[in-house]
Formats: sequence, C-alpha cells, structure tokens
Amino acid sequence: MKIFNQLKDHIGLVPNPISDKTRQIHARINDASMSISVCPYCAVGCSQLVYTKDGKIIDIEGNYESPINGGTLCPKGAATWGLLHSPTRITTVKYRAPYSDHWEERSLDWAMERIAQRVKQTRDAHYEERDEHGMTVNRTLAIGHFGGATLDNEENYLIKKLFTAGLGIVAVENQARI
Amino acid sequence: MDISYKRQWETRGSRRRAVPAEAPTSYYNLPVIHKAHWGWLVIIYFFLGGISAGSYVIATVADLFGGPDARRIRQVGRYLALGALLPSPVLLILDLGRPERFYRMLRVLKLRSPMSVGTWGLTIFGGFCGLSALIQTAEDGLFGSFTLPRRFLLALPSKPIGVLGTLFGFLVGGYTGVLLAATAVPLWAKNYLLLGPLFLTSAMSTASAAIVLVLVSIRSTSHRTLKRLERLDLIAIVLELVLLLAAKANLGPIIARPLQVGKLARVYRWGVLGAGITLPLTLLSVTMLWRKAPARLLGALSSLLVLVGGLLLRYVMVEAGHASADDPQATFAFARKP
Amino acid sequence: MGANMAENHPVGFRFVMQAKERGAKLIHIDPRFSRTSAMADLHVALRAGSDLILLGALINYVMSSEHWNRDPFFQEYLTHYTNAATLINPDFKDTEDLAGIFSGYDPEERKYDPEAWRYAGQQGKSSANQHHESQDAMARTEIVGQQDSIPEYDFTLQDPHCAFQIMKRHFARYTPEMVEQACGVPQAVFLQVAEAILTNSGRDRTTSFAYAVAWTQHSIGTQIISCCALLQLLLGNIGRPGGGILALRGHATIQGSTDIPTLYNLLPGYLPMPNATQQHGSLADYLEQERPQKGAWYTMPNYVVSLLKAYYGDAAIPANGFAYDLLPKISADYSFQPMLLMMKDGNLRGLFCMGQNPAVGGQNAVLARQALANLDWLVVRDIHEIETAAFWYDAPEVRRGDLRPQDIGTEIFLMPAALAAEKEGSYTNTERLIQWHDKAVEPRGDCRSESWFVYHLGKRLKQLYQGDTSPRGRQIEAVTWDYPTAGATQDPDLDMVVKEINGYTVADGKPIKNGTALKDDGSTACGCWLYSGIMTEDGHNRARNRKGDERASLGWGFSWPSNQRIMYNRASADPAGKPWSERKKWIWWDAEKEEWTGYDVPDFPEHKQPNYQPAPDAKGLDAIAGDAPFVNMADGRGWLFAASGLRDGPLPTHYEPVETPVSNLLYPGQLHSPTVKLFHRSDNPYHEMADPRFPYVITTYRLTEQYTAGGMSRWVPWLAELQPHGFIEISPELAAEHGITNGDWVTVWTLRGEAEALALVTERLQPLMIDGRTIHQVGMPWHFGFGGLAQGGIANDLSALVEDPNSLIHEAKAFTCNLRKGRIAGQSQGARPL
Amino acid sequence: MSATIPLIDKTMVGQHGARPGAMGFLTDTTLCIGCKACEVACKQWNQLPMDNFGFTGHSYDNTGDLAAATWRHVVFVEQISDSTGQRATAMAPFQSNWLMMSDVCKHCVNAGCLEACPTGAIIRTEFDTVVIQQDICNGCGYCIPACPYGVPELSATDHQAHKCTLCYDRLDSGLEPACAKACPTDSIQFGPVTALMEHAQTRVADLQSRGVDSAYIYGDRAIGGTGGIDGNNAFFILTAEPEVYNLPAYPELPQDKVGRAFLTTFGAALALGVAAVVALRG
Repeated sequence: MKIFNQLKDHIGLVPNPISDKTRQIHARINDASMSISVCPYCAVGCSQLVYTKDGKIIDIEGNYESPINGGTLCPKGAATWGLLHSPTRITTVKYRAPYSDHWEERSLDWAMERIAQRVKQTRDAHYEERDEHGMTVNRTLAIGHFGGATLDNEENYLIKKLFTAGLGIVAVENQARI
Repeated sequence: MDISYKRQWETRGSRRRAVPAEAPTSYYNLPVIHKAHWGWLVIIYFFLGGISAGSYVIATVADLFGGPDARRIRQVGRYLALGALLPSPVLLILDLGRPERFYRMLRVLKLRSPMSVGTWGLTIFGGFCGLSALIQTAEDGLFGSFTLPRRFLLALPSKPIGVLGTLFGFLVGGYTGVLLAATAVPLWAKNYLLLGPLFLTSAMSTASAAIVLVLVSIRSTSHRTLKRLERLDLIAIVLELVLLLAAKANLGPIIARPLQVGKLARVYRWGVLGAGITLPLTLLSVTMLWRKAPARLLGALSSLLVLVGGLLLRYVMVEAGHASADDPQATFAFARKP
Repeated sequence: MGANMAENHPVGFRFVMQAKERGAKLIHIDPRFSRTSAMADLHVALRAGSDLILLGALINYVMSSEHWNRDPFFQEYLTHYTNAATLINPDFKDTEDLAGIFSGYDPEERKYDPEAWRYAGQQGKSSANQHHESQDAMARTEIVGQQDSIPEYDFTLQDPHCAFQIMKRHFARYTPEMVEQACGVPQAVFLQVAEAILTNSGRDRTTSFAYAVAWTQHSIGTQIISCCALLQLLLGNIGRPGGGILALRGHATIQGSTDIPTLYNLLPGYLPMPNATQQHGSLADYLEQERPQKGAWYTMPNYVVSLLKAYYGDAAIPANGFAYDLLPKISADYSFQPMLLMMKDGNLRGLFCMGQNPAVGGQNAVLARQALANLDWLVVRDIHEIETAAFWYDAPEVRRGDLRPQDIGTEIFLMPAALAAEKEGSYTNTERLIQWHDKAVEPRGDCRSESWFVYHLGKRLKQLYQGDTSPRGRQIEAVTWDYPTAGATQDPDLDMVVKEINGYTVADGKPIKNGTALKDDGSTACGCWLYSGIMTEDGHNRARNRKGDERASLGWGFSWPSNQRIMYNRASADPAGKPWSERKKWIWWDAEKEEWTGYDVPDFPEHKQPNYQPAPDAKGLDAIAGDAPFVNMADGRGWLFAASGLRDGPLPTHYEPVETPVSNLLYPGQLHSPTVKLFHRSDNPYHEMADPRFPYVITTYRLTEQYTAGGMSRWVPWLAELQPHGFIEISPELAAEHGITNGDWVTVWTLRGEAEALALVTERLQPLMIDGRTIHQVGMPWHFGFGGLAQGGIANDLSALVEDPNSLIHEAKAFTCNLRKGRIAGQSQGARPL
Repeated sequence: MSATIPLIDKTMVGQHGARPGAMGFLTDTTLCIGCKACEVACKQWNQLPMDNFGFTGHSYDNTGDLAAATWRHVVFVEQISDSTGQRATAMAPFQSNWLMMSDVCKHCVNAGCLEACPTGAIIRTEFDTVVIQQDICNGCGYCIPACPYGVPELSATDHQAHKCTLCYDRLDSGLEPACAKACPTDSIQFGPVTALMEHAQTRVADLQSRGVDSAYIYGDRAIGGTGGIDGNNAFFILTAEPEVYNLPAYPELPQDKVGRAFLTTFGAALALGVAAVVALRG
C-alpha cells in the first residue's frame, strides 16, 4: 500500500513528491535572538527587529508593535542588513600619508595616537585665549568637525562636549545644517 | 464618468527599444514571458533523436513488410537508430543547469509534462534501439558464429521487439514537438496541434534521407531498394511542406513575425522551405519521372539536402520560438482573445 | 509642498494613505511630478523658488474670503492665540511703503536693525549695544521676544498698526494673477487649492502642511516656512491634531543633532553659544543678555548652569561663574559653508568628518574638494571609502589629470565606523521622538562607534595635556570624562551619558525627574535640559519604552519636551478650555479636577486656569495668560508678525533665488533678499538674473532608493541596482530643443562646475509660462558621485555657496544652469558596464 | 465592472479556483507608491544577490523583469499627460498617471511551471502556493517557457530555476511574507485567498464609487487566471489594461494542450506508419 501511495505521488497528472529538505523547512529566525533597533536612514524612525544567531546578524525587519511603522520598512530600511554586510565595507584603518599615492593599512591604536598628536599640534599652534578686544575666547579655529546626522544623540553629546567644551573647537557642524 | 480619468493606452518607448509602430500597448517593449535557454545542444538533439526514431521505425517496417530486398534498410536503420541516439542523452544532460542531477528526471513520471514523458520514452526507446542493434549485430555475425550471446540474441523475438520499439520511436520522434507546444511561447503554443506531427514527419524524412545516404555511400544496395526509401522521403517531405504552410498560416501576422522578417525568416524561407523541401522535392521528382537521370547521385544530393533542411527546421523552430517569446506583441496577441 | 513625502519618507507616507482611504484630500505642489504627485488628488507644478508667492496668495485669499471672515472659529483663534491684535510700533514701515524692504535696513551692512519692528511701547534689549558682526548668533531674547510690559492690543483688529492690518496690507499684492505670472500656476488651479485648504480648516477639520528641504534650501527658506506658519495660524491649524506644519527631516537623528547640537552656534537644548561680539563676557552678562523675562525661557539660567556643571564638574563653582570662561566663544559664522572657505583659505587646518560626505554633498563641491585638499589632516569616519576619503586619487579633476595625488598634502585617516545594531544609542526622529537602538552584535574588525572614538580620543588628549596649566590645558583638564567602559571594545557606558544628558543631582548622582528640577546654584548637572525626563528617577531609560497605542503612543519612546507629542497643544481647546470639537479633541481643561488633561501631555502649566490673567510684572510662565498656548513666546501668542528673531524681516516676503531666470515681479526694485549671505569669490561665482548663458532652472532632489550623498546606499548592492546611475530629468520639450533622447549623456554646467548625467526624458517635468516666457526646469538627484557601485556626476559641483540669513542653509533647490547633449571632454570615466 | 477593460465573461469576475487553505497576495496598485521596499525586503529575506545592474531609462524601473534573483519587480508606467498633451493636474484619488505595480509570481491555481517540471522539483504546498525545491531542481529549464507570465528563470550562478516561494519558510513558521510585511502602504496584502478576493471586490467597488472606473481585479477566472489556470493566488487590482503592466490578459495553461497535441502526433504516427508500409513494401 505504501509503495502504491508513493507511486501515486510520483506518477500521474500532477504529482507532489515533497523532498525531506522541504519537509524540514522553517524560518531561520525561529531560534534566533532578537534585539530592537531603529532604522539608520531617514527621520521617520522606524523600529526594526534585529535577529542574531552565533554573534551574527541574520535578518533585520520591521517591528509590528511600532506605532510608527507597524512592521513595514521602505527599501532603504529593508536594506539595512545589506548595509551592515556591504561587500565594500571597510573594517580596518586606512592611512594616506601627505602627498602619497596609496593607502596604507594601520592599526587602530596607531591611528588613535597619531590623531591625538595631530589634534594637539594643530590646537597648540592655533589657540586663541583672547580676541582682539581682550575678551576671553579660549578657542581654536583651526580644527573643524562635520558630522553626519545619523550619529546617535549620545555621540553628538560627547562630540560637542569634547570638541567644544574640552578643546575649544568652535567650528563644529552637522549635516543638520545642510 | 469623469473625463480626466480616461487614459491613453500607450507608453512612450525609450531610445534603446523602439516600440513597433503598430503596437497598441507595451511595457518598453520588454518581453512578457521568459524564453527557454535551449541552444544548439537541444537543436542537435532534436535532429538526431528524430533520425534515430525515424530509422527505427523504417527498420521495423522494412523488417515486417519489406521482404528480402529491404534487409539492407533494416540493417542500416537499426544501426543508425542506435548511432543517432547515443549522443542524445549526452546532449540533453549537458544542457541541464545541473548535469550531475540528471537522474532526477526519472524521479517522477508526469503524463502532462511532455519532457517527463519524453525522458521516459527516450530511456525505454534507448533500450529497444540497443536491443535491436544487438540482434542486428548477431545477425551480421559480429559475435562469431556459434557463441552463446549470438544464439541468445537470435532467439529473441526481433519482430515483436521491433513493433514495441516502434511505438516508442514514434513517441521520441514526435514528443519534441509537443514539448515545444506545451509552453507559453506564442509561436509554438499557437501550433500545438501541428508541431508534433511536423517533428515526427521531419523525423521520418530525415531518417529515410540518412539511410539513403548511408546506403549510397556504402554502395551495397539495389536501385529498387533506394527507390522505396526515396518514395517514403517524398511522402514525408510533401507532408512536411503541408504542415509547415498550415502552421504558418495558423500563426497570423503578429506571431509569425520571426518567420517573416529578419535572419531567421531568410533561413526559414531559403534553408528550410527552399533547400530542405522544394529542392529535394524537385530532385526526387526528376529521378522518378526521368529514368535516365543519375539516380544515385541525385538521391544522395536530395538526401543531403533533406538532412540539412531537417536540421535547419529545428534550428528555425527553436530560435523563432525564442524570438516570439521576446516579442511582447506576440504574447499579447496570443493571450488576448478577439 | 516643498517635500516629496512618498519618495523620501515612504513609511511616514503610509499615514497619508490611511487618511486618503478615510477621504482626505492630498495636494502636491512641486516643480516635478513625483511619486507623491502620483498619489495626490491635485498636482500643482510651480517654478522652483516661487513657493512663497503661492503661500502669500493663499494668505491673501483666506483673509479676503467671506467664509473665513464669517466663521467665528477663525476670529476666536486669531484674537486669542495669535498676535493679530497686537499693536506694532507706529514707525514701522512695510515693504509696501519702501519698495520691497522693511524699515531698519542698513544697505552698507546688508542687514536690518529689528528695533524698528517692535511691538508698540516695547524696547528691545540687546540691539542697542550690538556689535555689527553679531549677525551670526541670534539672542534667545530675540527669538521669543523680550517684553517688559504687557503689549497693547486692539481686539477689533481695526487699528491700522495692529499686526493683522499690517499683514493684510502686506499680502494684498499676492494675488492669483501674480501666482499665474510668477509661479506658472494657472489661476483656476490656484483657486482650487485655496478653496480646498480653506474649506478643510475650522472647528471640525484641520489641514496639515508637510515640507522638507525643498523649503529650507532657499535664500528665503526660513521665510517660506514662516509664511506657511502664518497661513496655518490664520486657519487655526496649529497645536491641534491633524494640523501643524510637519518638517519632514531627512536623517535618522537630524532632529537630535540640533537638540543636542553639533552646530557651531548652539549649546545643547537650543542655548546660544557665548559670542565674543555680544556682551557675553561673563556668565552673568550672558544670562542678562539672553534670558527673556516672560515665557518658558525665563528658567534659562537653570539650564546653563546645569550644563556647565555637566561639562566641567567640580571645576564649575559659583566663584568662577561655573567655569563659564572655559567655554569657547564664537565671533563669526563658522557654519558649514564658511568652514569650507576657511579650509580652502588655510585657516582651518584639521578636520574630523564623521558620517558626512562633503566631497559630494557639499555645495560647490568642486570648492569643497579643493578645501579638503588644502587641509593638514583629515579624519574620515565612515563605513565605506566615501568620496571625501578618496578624493585625492579618484575625484573627477584627478581622473582628468588636472590635479595629482602627489600635489595633495592632506594626511588622511579613514577610520571604519560601527552602525546602529553594532552599537547602542538613541535617535530622535522627525517628530521629536527619541528611540533607543540596542547593540545586537559586536562590530567587525576595527569598526568602532563614534562614542568609542570620541571617548578614547579624549582620554588620550587628556593624557597628552596632563600637567599643562595654560588655559588650553585647563580646558581639557576640566572636562569631566570619566565614563566607565565595558565590553570587548571598551565602549563608554552610554547609560551614564544618558543620565548626564537627562540631568542628575550633583550630591548623590541620582537622575532628576524633569527639567523643572534643575537649579542655577550648581546643585544639579544636566547635559541637555530639553531631554530631561528621558531617564526616570530610578534610572530607566524611557527611550527604550516600547508600548504603542492607537492615539498618542505616550508609552513608545520619549518625546521632548516632557514627552509631549503635539507642541502648543493648549490650542486644541478653545479659550475657555473646551475642545473645539469632539472630532478634534486632544487636550482640554478638566474643571472638576482643575487641571489640563487629554490624550497627550499638556504643553501648558498643568493647573493654570483658562481665564488666568498675569500681573504686569509677572515673570516666566506666570506671565503667560490662561488662554495663551504658545508658552515659549514672551506673550504666549503665535506670531503673525515676528517683531524680532528674524534677520530678513518681520513678515514673509518673496525675493527671487540668487540665481533666477526672471525678475521679482512682486517687488521690481528688490530682486534678492536684502540680507541674503553671499560669498563673492572667484571660486564661487554667481549667475546674473536671466543670464542668457544659463537659461534653465535646476532643482536637486533625493530618491527613495538612495540616501543623501550615497555613503549608506550607493555601496549597498540591493540599493545601488535600483538606481544605478546618476541622471537628469528633462521634459520632452527641452530634450527636443537639444536633440536629446532618453538615455543620452548630458552635460550640465554652471559657472562653478560641470557634471554629466544620463538623460531621463520625462513628462513629469514641464516647461512653465512665467511672465509671458517659457521657462524650462530640470531636476537632478544629488546622491551620485565617483565612488561606490552606483556612480554619476555630482549635482553639487553645480551649486553655489549661498546662505539663508537665518538658518545659514544653502540654496540648492533653485538655481540656474545650462546643458548640452554629450559628455564632458577628457572624462576618463567610462560608461559603467551593464 | 469597468467600461475600460473588456472582459470576456463578466460572470467570472471574482471567481477563483483556489483550494481550501490557500494563501496568497493581493497587490493593490492603487495604493502603491513605487518605493520598491518589496524588492529589497524579498532580497534581504531570501538573500538574493544584486542582478541586472544598469540604467534603463524606463522611468524609475531599473529592475526590468522578474528574474532568478528578483522575485518582486515594480513596474513604472508614465501616463502623465492627457490626450491633448496637457500635463495632469486634477487626478483620480489614489495612484494615477504614474502607474506603479509590484509584480510577483502569481502562484496559479493550476500552474504551468509545476506541471511542466519533469523532476517533480516544483510542488504545491499546503498553502496552495507553488514552490521550487532547490534540492531537487536540475536546471532543465522547462518551467521557464512554460510560465505564461514569465516568472521563473534559471540563475546564472547556480543554474537552477528560481522564483518567489511566497516565503514558504516564513509561512511554515507562521510569519508573513517579507514583501507584504515591508510594504509601507499595504499595497501588498497577504492572507487567505478567499478573504483577499472578497476584500479586493469591496475595494474595487469602493474605487469605482470614487470615480476610478478603470479599477478591476486581475487574476480571477475573468482575466489573468484564465485558460485553465483557474485563478491566481497572487492577484492584483489594476487600473489600466493588463498589457500596460506587461501582463497577458487571457493567458492559458500550456499543459491543457498536451493531450490534444499527443493525439494529433499519434495520428501523424499512424499516417506515417501507413506511408512507410506503402513505400517500403517489398
């Protein structure tokens, strides 16, 4: 009988022989852990669910519970996984010496130290304690900052705090202007 | 009804794909359906499979009804059936996207899928071809005179085997046409009743032409035997011509476009209709009517032409199908009842 | 208007679609027929840069319509909630009187003295002793108004000096005929729009405007928006559900970047940066100058002192003015565009560029790249090798051979950045809603968050300056920078940062409840008073809240201020505190409990009676009457007439873009805004009006499939393939004039630069009849550059440095250009393989 | 129904042959804003690579076609001006003059690809959807021309046939398909086919009452799911002729021809057999 049934499945007009692999199919996020994120693109602020397994993000989709997006996403939001896993994403520090015609790989530590040194040099060389009217200004105009408007609020806070309050850099600007 | 919602059913074409002037509607003239990926592998298979199937049928008929004169026909037919069939599975497997998974074809038998039916038919027919060829070799004494295999093979009922094999031969010769017809490709599907017969007829004509060519080249048969084959060839070609003309007429002006303009149309007109049908038809008529004609030479020439025509026919039918699948207007015409 | 919501905010647009299903009407007023237009009931194509004329005409239409004058709702809203009845200084002269400029104009300095625009009987405070350079930081007192006494009113609105009458005269010349002539909108279409807006406003219905950078990116951008605000005040559409003006902001936390600003002229919470050209020498002077006596801003000293405490910790003590001196002072415009010039001219030597791509996104991008090439050092933090990092070997001018890498001395550090989901933090979206995103995984390789970078850079710098007692050493020494770190990457603990932003009591370090708990005696520290309340007293971060509902969703995230969702929502009730209508109920006065209640957090003192009238000498919020919803303003009213706070006039006035094909039809003698900030330099030339060399109006825009200057989209395969190449949209009419067919290469140029693009010939653009002439408009997305998968000519190579005098935003939505078929000669960049 | 779309048989409108438990898509083009979220969400969930890279000039459609790695495709048709060349100002409510439609596999009630498949790789699932089992498919390519809508395609990378699975793995785990979930304006709706069909009919009636006379359902037995296909489990609300969106108006199930085609072939075989006997008789 079993053989007959199997034959019936495999021979005839519209057979439906289902493979073992198909039988076992399930969504890959079933046993993944989930964290809540916000879409990094526009300012609508869509809530995203980030599914991870073994320390890797396996899927990002909209959050049904959000009163903003109710599970939906736009193409950019839907491509967030692709953004995180972009094939051309840089993951190491690249350094270009003055007048050089090529990039060099450098360690993160080296770059951090070098940047700190350059900041100190430039700041020391161009620091104004008082302006021409004698008013205390405690600033340097020789260093600037352009920020993207996808930096977190906390990051912006730290940038403003260190650069302006700590280093006296006033030319701190953001994409929010343009 | 508010007039402002009325639309003009037209789309401005882009520079790269000009929309034909007569097109009422199109989406940038992009194809509606996807064409098959079949190329020369499949075209040659269609050709060889046809010869194999036709040869087997001819060999069997010759065996059953041909009398002693047709011994040679049977012999060449059986060998040719096997010979032409042998490359076929190779061609088909190479055509697969995943050749190593070819055996999956035999996982199911689906009566409404011509490819499934054809694969099974081809497999079984392959067995018959092999068996009949083996019997032939035994008859030809290739296994020695008194060996066990020879005796075994000669003991087999070769005529019933031939009859059964012929049934599968017809299937293999004709299913290819049905295979094309059971698609959404307008040029094929529109002629779904005619493609099977056409391919089968062409199988017969090319097979008889091939046998003639072999017989002529090995110079071992009588003029009368050849005449019989040429007669068959003639009948098949005439039938082919009728089927082709009927098929073309059935397509209508839009779907038939690939056969009317462009390179394919030229191949169709001069290659298939001209060199493959009209010319051999003339040559064969000449040999039939004019007794002094160099019959062997003309026979060989016309056979060669029939073979070329048969190959071109398959080429044109496959390629014209692709062109028709790429033509949205053909699909719209096919999928829009008057 | 001024926005392409369906394309740039698709998910936000779903609410528009839901409203449409319930019968709402959608009108899209835009030069291009976009995906938003396709969903609209009405698409009105107008000339880019003429928005204010149309808005002004709407105001004129509304004010002269019978319906508006008859319906008591409008009169009630107007007299109670706006300053329509306020009498203005009788010496004030309007553009009507002075041929296109207001009184108080100084042609030498190209600026106004707003003293001339005051309310009758009021004195400005700061203007008297202003330095002339001070145009770059607006005093808080100017923005909300500084009033020493209760203004004079004429509630009959008949006095010729009342704001209403001035306004009526001002907009009288904004007529449907003018709209047809100057905007290219047929009168019949305009009247359809006007009637639709008017009939959809009132007690029971509200009309809402959505705008984006297509309004801001004009030399009169601020005034376009004020004009809309004016219209909405007239129609009673502010502070009510379904009303308002929705600023559709373009980046995940662009709102947050102005609240907790990385902007040169602001401190967190919209506190002005100390300015050396103002009397800001000491904390006391600064507060004296900046603090309004009336309205919500009266408590400003609490915010400033708490901020200084948060910044400088123990170094901030009463004796030293809470280390006020350590805060640097500005004295000029250091905004984005002047910064480019400072770089180019060698005054700015080192630049941090974190997640911005000025080589593509900067105006006059040719100049922007020259500026980058002139730096000593440049730190780029991004996720891809964006154009700003790669300009030295890959820019068009380098590819052409005009410039060689060995001539560029910039030392470049390209630092890999971490993204949301690889780091935690919060974003503030376009509706001021702060939402937290979790860290799901560790960042790859050397990718790090900005907080990691800034924190560890700060640590290293503190180390380098150790023992340095000069002011610059003390400055870095004093900054509190002791956040605990955690995890494999040693990221600073952001909960501590959030606590600092929220504010805490110095004594025990506990988070404060909300902004009202802040003190000016140094007992509290607060990084951004506006965000106070984001953390509950027991340390819960409310940005993590995830409980939505059908209405205001107060349990989802946290919205400043104090989790209010609609600002000035007192206006959703009538002067007596009752909802205007059941349908538009939002906040109302509960007479039994004697408090304001409703679906939202009231933006009003909780227990203030609707009929409360302040004493003349009342301060702060006590000076706000019970029927005055606009609590931030000194008089609590919505300003139809901006007596101060704007640099280009108290009433919106149309001026042509800096580059325009036509003259100013409204004020023939005054083509441009009299106060527009121009940068006349050889590397930033402008086109004359109707310059025959540059006959076409060009507007730049964004696409759904790409994102800003492309750093987050052009490298992402799934997005790059959807819009794989830079293009320019041209009407078939203009294409025919140049023999351009769809898909051809087109070169566009201005005096600043040239860019090539593929032609997308489409009827979605159309030539307009302006002042009897045919004016062609073209549109070019500004996403594309020379890097990434999807490449194309840089639209900003064409644009110019120009500043709106108020916001210092450039003018990329309307300028002029020319174009031809074909490619730029010598451009080695081949057609991309398909 | 509409005066604009001539239907063969109006009694068939809304008729559908879906089996009990059938799940499907309703793609309501009148709500589509052409954002292409469906395309990307699909690629994201199914981890499909970029393909067809290039600028087409076909409005904003740089995708072109459904393909092995593109299972949703948004069609863009510009019909901005009226017959006199005047650009539109007042327009129908909802999508008009710039038509956008997210095309997808129709998951036919009787599917050409499924019936053509000689390996049994293509199956009908318990949700009445049509899925290609990738562990079985050997890339014969016969399903490709067998689809009257041009949906499946052989992949250039793994050489197997691919198409929309209606997120079979997600359905199996009780999740909504990725495209329908992502769609910001609910142009793509997912649910039981009978409920969706009812909703579609209500929606079409609503649209027509608002003046969108040309709205109709594509994918029932009257249009789109014709010729033995017996309806599509993924159907559409359109406002222009099917051809405008590159859809066949009255497609047919190719396999319905197989029996008759074999019959004539059998006839020809008989005739040729007789001819052979006649010709070769000794």
